[in-house]
Amino acid sequence: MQASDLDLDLDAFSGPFDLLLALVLREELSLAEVALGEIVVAYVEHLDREGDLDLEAATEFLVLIASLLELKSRLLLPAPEEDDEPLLGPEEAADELLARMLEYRRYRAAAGHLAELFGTGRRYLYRSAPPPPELRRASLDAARHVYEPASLAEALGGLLRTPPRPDTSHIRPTVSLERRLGVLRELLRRGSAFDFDDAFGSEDRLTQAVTIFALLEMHKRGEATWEQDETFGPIRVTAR
Amino acid sequence: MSDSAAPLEHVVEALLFLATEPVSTAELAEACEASEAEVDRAIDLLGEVLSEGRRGLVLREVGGGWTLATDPAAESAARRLLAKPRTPPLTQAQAETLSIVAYLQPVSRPEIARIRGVSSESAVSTLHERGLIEESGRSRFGAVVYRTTPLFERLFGLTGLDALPDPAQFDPTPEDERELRERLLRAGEQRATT
Amino acid sequence: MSDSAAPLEHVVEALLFLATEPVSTAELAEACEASEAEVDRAIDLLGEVLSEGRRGLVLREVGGGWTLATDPAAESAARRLLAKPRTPPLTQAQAETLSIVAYLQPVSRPEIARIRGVSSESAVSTLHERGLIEESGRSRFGAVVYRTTPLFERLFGLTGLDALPDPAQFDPTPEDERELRERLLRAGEQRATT
Repeated sequence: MQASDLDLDLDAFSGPFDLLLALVLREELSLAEVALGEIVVAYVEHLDREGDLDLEAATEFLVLIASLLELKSRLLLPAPEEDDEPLLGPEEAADELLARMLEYRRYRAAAGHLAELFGTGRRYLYRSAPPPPELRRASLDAARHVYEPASLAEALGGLLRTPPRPDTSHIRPTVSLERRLGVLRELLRRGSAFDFDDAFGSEDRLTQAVTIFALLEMHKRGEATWEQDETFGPIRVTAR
Repeated sequence: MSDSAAPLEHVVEALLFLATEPVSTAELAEACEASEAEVDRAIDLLGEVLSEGRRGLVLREVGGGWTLATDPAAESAARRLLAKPRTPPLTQAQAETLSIVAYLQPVSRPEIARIRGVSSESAVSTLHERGLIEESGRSRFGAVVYRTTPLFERLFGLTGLDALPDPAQFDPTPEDERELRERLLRAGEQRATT
Repeated sequence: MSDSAAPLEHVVEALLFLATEPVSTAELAEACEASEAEVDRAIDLLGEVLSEGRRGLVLREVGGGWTLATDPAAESAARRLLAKPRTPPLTQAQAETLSIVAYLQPVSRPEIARIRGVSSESAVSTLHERGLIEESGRSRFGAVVYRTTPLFERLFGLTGLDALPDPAQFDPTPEDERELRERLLRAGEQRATT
């Protein structure tokens, strides 16, 4: 499925994603009213249902949602102070956008032309049978000195080289949000509440951080809530 | 000409039948021990006999040389005989990626992605698998760069890369461009004031 | 007949052009969705056009089927076109494979693969096709072994195999006393495990 076909049922809008985009671009719908988080949730749920991930479609979705986010952040944030780092003025921004659109348009149109050529060209079929071997055998008389013998010695030298063992010290185990969500849900299934430090105090910082993210996500979805009576005090997580 | 008895256009037809790749006029002249002008004349004669609808074969100029192909009218029978499925048409993503490679070659994946605005990994690998593009070295930054293949020219019926139309012809007119720019500008200003 | 517009003899000609083996009347009839009698008539018509001396191609009946062949008059020109050694620049894979064969000959495919750390089928077949290497028997284990050809020596301007340059100047550890073959195999195995 294309990201544009994603069906949305939001507070401010209900219908396919591409219609939402069109309305936003035509400024018939204010982005300020649209909860972009809900779109992401709808898409993630759609992926869940679908089971397998279409990379092309997922990429398209990411690009679209990223541009919406960028647009919305500009809407919501105050205009930069005069002496802030120089952002592009509206004129330059329009020019830059225009240049990129024109470049893309050019190749999209050329693509249409190529697709047409291909449609015609693929109806011609070519012979692929090799000529009889007796006609093919290269004749010694026609052969000239074209290759440098040193290239052989060089290639051989390369094969005598053994690579140093790659340095893997920088590779760190990855922590996935999905897996942390799984761990949290499992904990809450077993008891209805737990203490964050008891459960995750011994994990490394990255794991702890991603677990907090997962908690935020669960809070948003209404799966869990937590309380902390004082700063740096114990965090009590409860299922809802 | 050494094969004294046979007219040059017959010899040329035989050579094009045997060769698996397009053959240039110069190569034909050398093989036939004839001048390029003589080969040109023979090609003209052959092209008349082997024009579309006249016989089962047609003479085509593609990929920098001459080659024989079957008349499109025989396509479906040929696919039945060879049990070959029809080659699928290009997807939009593939066609766009291919046009960028064709016009800008050598070009790297990141460049393609920048122009298309989306990652183009899967289009690049499909085009590569279908033999339409190939690696042609690395850019200054170490990214693999791509170019089109002779097969591309053959399948698209191009005599060479210079037979691609000037892409500027696809650009909008100056009026359209001005209007587009004004619309963008207005949108930007409205955004700035909200 | 499904390709309604085209006369059957044109379609038959196209099919015989594409097929790598002789095609029987029955197979032609099936592919053309025509009766065998119709195909017979088409073959008759085609045979008239493609009889010796009429064009560059001739229709032949061989091995229970029909096939197109070139007119014998074109043979010497074909030899000049096709027997020219093809010498595009060697790819890295081809240069490595060729250097292994040149310095270690005779050498088998599995040995080449072990030294290069990757299967080298396509490099071996290209070098073989271009006439730079040839089969020279079988190893103790039954694998085909390769050696370089006289064409190889000619294309590299070598007076003989003993004129191959000493690899010492490109050797990272020239002090290593072990035999070249053993060192290459050892290095290849190390590369494979990293």
